[in-house]
Amino acid sequence: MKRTVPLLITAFGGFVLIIAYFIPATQGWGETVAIWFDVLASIAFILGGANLLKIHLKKMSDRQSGWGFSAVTVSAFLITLTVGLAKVGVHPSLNFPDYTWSGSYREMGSPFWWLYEYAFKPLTATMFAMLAFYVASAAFRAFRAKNIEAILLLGTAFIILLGRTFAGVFLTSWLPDSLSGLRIENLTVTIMQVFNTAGNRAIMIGIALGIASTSLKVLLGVDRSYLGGGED
Amino acid sequence: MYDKLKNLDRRWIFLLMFLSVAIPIIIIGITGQSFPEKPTDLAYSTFNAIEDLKPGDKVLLSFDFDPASEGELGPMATAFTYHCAANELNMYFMALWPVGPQMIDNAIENVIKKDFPDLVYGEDYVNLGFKSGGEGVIKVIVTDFLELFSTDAKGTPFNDIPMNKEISSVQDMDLVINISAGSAGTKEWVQYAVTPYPDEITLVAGCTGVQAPLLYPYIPEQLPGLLGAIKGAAEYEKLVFDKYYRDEGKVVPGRYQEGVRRMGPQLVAHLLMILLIIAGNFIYFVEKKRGVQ
Amino acid sequence: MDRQKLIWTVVFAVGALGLIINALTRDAGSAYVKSVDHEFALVEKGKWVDVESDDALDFDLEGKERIRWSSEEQATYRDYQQSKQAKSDESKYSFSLSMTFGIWVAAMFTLFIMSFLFKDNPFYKFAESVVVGVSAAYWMVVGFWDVIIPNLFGKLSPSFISNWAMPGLSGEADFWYLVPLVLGIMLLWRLAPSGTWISRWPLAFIIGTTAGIRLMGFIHADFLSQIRNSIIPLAVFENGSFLFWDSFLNLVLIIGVLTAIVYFFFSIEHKGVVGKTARVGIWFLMVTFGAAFGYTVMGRIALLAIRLEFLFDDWLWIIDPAMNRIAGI
Amino acid sequence: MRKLILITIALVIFTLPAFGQEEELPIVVTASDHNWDGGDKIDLKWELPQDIGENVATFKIYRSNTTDEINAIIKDKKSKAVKDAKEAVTKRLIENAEKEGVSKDDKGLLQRIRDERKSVADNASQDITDREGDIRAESEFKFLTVAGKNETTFTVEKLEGDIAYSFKILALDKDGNILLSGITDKSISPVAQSFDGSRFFLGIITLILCFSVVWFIQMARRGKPLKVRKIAGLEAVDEAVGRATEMGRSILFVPGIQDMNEIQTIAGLTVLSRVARTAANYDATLEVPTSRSLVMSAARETVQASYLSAGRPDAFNQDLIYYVTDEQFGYVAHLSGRMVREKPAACFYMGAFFAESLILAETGNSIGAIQVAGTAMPAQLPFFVAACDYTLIGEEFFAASAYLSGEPEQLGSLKGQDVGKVIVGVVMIIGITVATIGAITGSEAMMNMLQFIKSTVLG
Repeated sequence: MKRTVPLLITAFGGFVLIIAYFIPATQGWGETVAIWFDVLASIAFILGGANLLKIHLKKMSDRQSGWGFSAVTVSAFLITLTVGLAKVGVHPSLNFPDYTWSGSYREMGSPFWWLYEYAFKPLTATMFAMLAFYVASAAFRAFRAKNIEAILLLGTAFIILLGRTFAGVFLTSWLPDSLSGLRIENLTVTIMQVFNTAGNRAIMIGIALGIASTSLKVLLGVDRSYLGGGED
Repeated sequence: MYDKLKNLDRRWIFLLMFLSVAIPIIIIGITGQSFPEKPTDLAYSTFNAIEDLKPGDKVLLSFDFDPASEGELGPMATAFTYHCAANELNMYFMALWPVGPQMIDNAIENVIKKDFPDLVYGEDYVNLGFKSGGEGVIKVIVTDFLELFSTDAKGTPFNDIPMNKEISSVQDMDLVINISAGSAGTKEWVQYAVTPYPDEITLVAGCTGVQAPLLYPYIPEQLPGLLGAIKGAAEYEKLVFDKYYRDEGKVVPGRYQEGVRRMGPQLVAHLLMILLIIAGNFIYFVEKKRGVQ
Repeated sequence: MDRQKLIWTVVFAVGALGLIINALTRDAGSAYVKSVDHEFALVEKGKWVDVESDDALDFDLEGKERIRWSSEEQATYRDYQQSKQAKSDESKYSFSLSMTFGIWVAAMFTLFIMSFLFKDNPFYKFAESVVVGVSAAYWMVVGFWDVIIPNLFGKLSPSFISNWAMPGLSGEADFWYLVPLVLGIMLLWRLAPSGTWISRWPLAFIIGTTAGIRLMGFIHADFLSQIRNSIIPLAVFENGSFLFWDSFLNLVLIIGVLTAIVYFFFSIEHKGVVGKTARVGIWFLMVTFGAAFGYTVMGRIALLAIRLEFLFDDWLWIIDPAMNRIAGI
Repeated sequence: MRKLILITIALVIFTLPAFGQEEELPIVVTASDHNWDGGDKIDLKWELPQDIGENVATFKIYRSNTTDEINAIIKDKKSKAVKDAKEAVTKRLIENAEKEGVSKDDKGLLQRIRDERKSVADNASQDITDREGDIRAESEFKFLTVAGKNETTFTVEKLEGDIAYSFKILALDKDGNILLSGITDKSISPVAQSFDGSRFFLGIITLILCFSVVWFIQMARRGKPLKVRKIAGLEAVDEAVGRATEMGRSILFVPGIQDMNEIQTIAGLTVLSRVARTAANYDATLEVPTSRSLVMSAARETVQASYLSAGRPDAFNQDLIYYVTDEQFGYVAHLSGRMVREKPAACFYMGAFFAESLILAETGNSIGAIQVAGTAMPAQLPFFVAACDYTLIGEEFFAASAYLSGEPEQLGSLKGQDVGKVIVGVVMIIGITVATIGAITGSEAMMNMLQFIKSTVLG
């Protein structure tokens, strides 16, 4: 019951979809299931949210170090959730003025929009922008010309970095048209279209095979680690 | 020198990076001057893909990105929208990312409302809004829009929109333009729209620097045109706004120069990166030498 | 109070002072809005028309029930100034406290996150707590309004949903969507005191279907199409003449793909011929990685650029590339 | 003189068909269902009476509109007519009012506008209703496309299964005059087949791949030793866990930021099960923050199972496997903060990663943790390669789960993958040879063969 049934469900669901892929009438099933997945994922939010609250409320009640920050998290969470679900400050859609709930929860000027625009957006975007700094320190620390492999990686990075700016164009613009292939901007394109394409194709083919066999292992029940313990 | 570098606190590197981006921004921002651009072939093929369309042709613009990558993709979105509007194409906007609709609204606000005020919503352009499901959405709409897009972003039933009468699926589009920051994005469009319908669907795309290398394998068969990162944006901006402004002796408004402008900090920062790599290797080789002795 | 603390306090104090002066003297960081009025009249049962619209002319609006509200649109400082000079007594443009506050909050959060580069500190911890709370809730709200409502309840009972949330919605009830509903309930059974193992069933369903979809999807889209794209002639001709360079590039491409695939071979140890081939394969992979690195760097720097532009443009008003404040094109 | 007569006669004979009645020499149009499709295509074939085939320039192909389509057309015409009429009258009245200096809000004016709009609207719609018959007649067929003079077949696509269609073909000369026309004698609706023929070869290839994987797994089960090469970085997994235990610090496992509908996440969980088992044996603390609720659930199952199999179910604490937020950078903000504070001794990044890869790797590096990464996201590989101690590249990452499971049968799947690579090599080499020979000799046969390989076999 606890392990056998799930294994059967897995195998059945998977193989049905594989066969469906070849039958014109059922080729749409994959999409339907994809939509179902989104529904499930959205329902699962309840699990995640409950867990989030549980952890932080626990911290607060135990007065663990930094419980104040847990309080911040919890209040931010609850406020956003409330204004979003209740569509606070949202006007009806212009096509249905008499339907109070018909407006978009993202409507400009609503509290939810405000939280998105002035908290969510700057925070995530800045976190993303931090990469510029980490890229720099990584370049300084990790890109050492230890062997041919490393040198190739470095060299390519060099050419791309140059070729994707005005500097590269400037540096090699003196080359005669007969050698225009060596102009850095053209070199960049060649690298991207030949070497990079070759490498990526191999990686993609490999990944496709890896995914295929991993999927198969899952379907055949060879790999069942995700199913958890408990007697069969 | 060596010891200084060796025990260099990485915060100094952070500071350098900060300055090499901040200073150019301020200088360019105040003077309005930036470096020239020289478009590459890919930028040209993207540009031509739109140039070759006739007025009234149908273009699907899928804005699959969010504010996190607006820095790179915002300029492309603006330039694409301007180019389509200037060529009198019918624009169908949609998004596979939840915040995509806001990106669409920005494009409509900054380009259509400002420079093409006579375009009519629902007749010249429509915002179909966001649908969740990523690649699943693509798979469905390549054969049928209505199945998922029962209404547009404003909640108007799909078929009540005049320009929607001419389309039933993505295959009816004369061109698909995708601006993507990841998954679901250009890769998915290639996999699930272009691969199954190579003759019906033509796709050009603008993508973040991270994605660009992954997309080159699809060029040119499945992906005739691709704008990579801010550089791609700058090149495309140059092509588009040279045609509609400089060639007519007009000055290009600042809001259409974002890409070109951001190439300034790019240049300085790239040079810094190269210096850092060199410095790093300087340490490495000194170490090796001392190791030998 | 040790020296370090003192220095920091001074730095912060000076900074804050500067900001305040900048804000007071130049309105820096202030935001403005344009108010837009909407008015609808109930002309016949269940039919509301926008009083400004053409359709409204079909009806006598006298004493009809009305719905009114006014929403806000973002406006620039320039619009605001111009309308002020125009001296129009009921100007639609006005100063927005909430958005001004918002800009300052956003700027602060930006700085808080960046402060982490110096070292972990309470400001960062605060920003971190906020972003976790807000974003978790944000995605839940998105999931509710964009997935649960239209794709679950909207399918199970369109009439119910179209009665309040999505008036535009139409169509027949699709009871296949009971499947995700039931699976969802099983999933939530985890929260129940006993029988939590039932929640493995939906997981099994998800994993199984995923495996099925990906298996076909990747073999079809990636595996086959990548082979197809790699089938290219090693001798390229253009209207009769042999193109050496293109042919050569094609050759390199093919060699790259094949050798790199050899690198991924698991059956054979990387020794002898195989080892050498695999080595060439790795070289191609390394070039690929180098390219990926170069491109990624570009993107990251652009991201930093736009954050700084936000600080300098929207908040401090040092630069104004989009001409939002000074009159211009 | 005789010449002249001859010429005149010739001219007359040649130009006759142009004036001839369409009915006289109709085109024979036959429609048949398109094979191996999903029931949305129909094949058309048509023949001309030989004698006048010469001056046909193009064919126009039409399909019958369904009743709904016709009704829709009429509805559109109606609404458009009404709209235009109303707009026209409103414009006129307003302009007059302006001339006479009457205000726009004048009751009388509004009243008049209302009445006139109503009457013109009624007239307009009535007019359409009267002409409905003609409209139906003229919109009986829908133009599909134009075919060249030499073509005699066309496949109509995007048709609906339950509707009976009939098709019309017009033959036009270069000036666009209709020479001939023909309509299918009986209407037909497309039929869905039980197998998608276009995916025949895909099926074959899939079968070969799956079969080879299964076969090698069976071999392994029968205890036949399978030789597979070592992958650097796998030993590192145990080593890292061990070190964490010595230092008495925790282990951080990040299963990527994608949900359970991503194979990489599943592969990541497989690695997690091994890490968890080792951790359980060493009695080290294992922390798994996730960015998706479903992944949290699955990860808990996985880790619990490992602790069970390690014989220490009591040591399993499910609160160490927790959900943070779905937002990529919210998740990263939390992780990097946590890393700096908790200073885990070992960090595993196994799953689908995007931009966050470098933030994690660099932060992990700054706190001096052993880092092992595995992902199939090519864009992130360089950063993991650069900043982590060991990285499982693409396919290696999927292979890792097989290696780490320690079950020989799982290694069989790797052999199966290799068969796949052999297929790639063979197909590519054949294809390239064909393409090259074709390019050099320019032989028709080779080109067709290439076409077959590219669009049919690999289509």
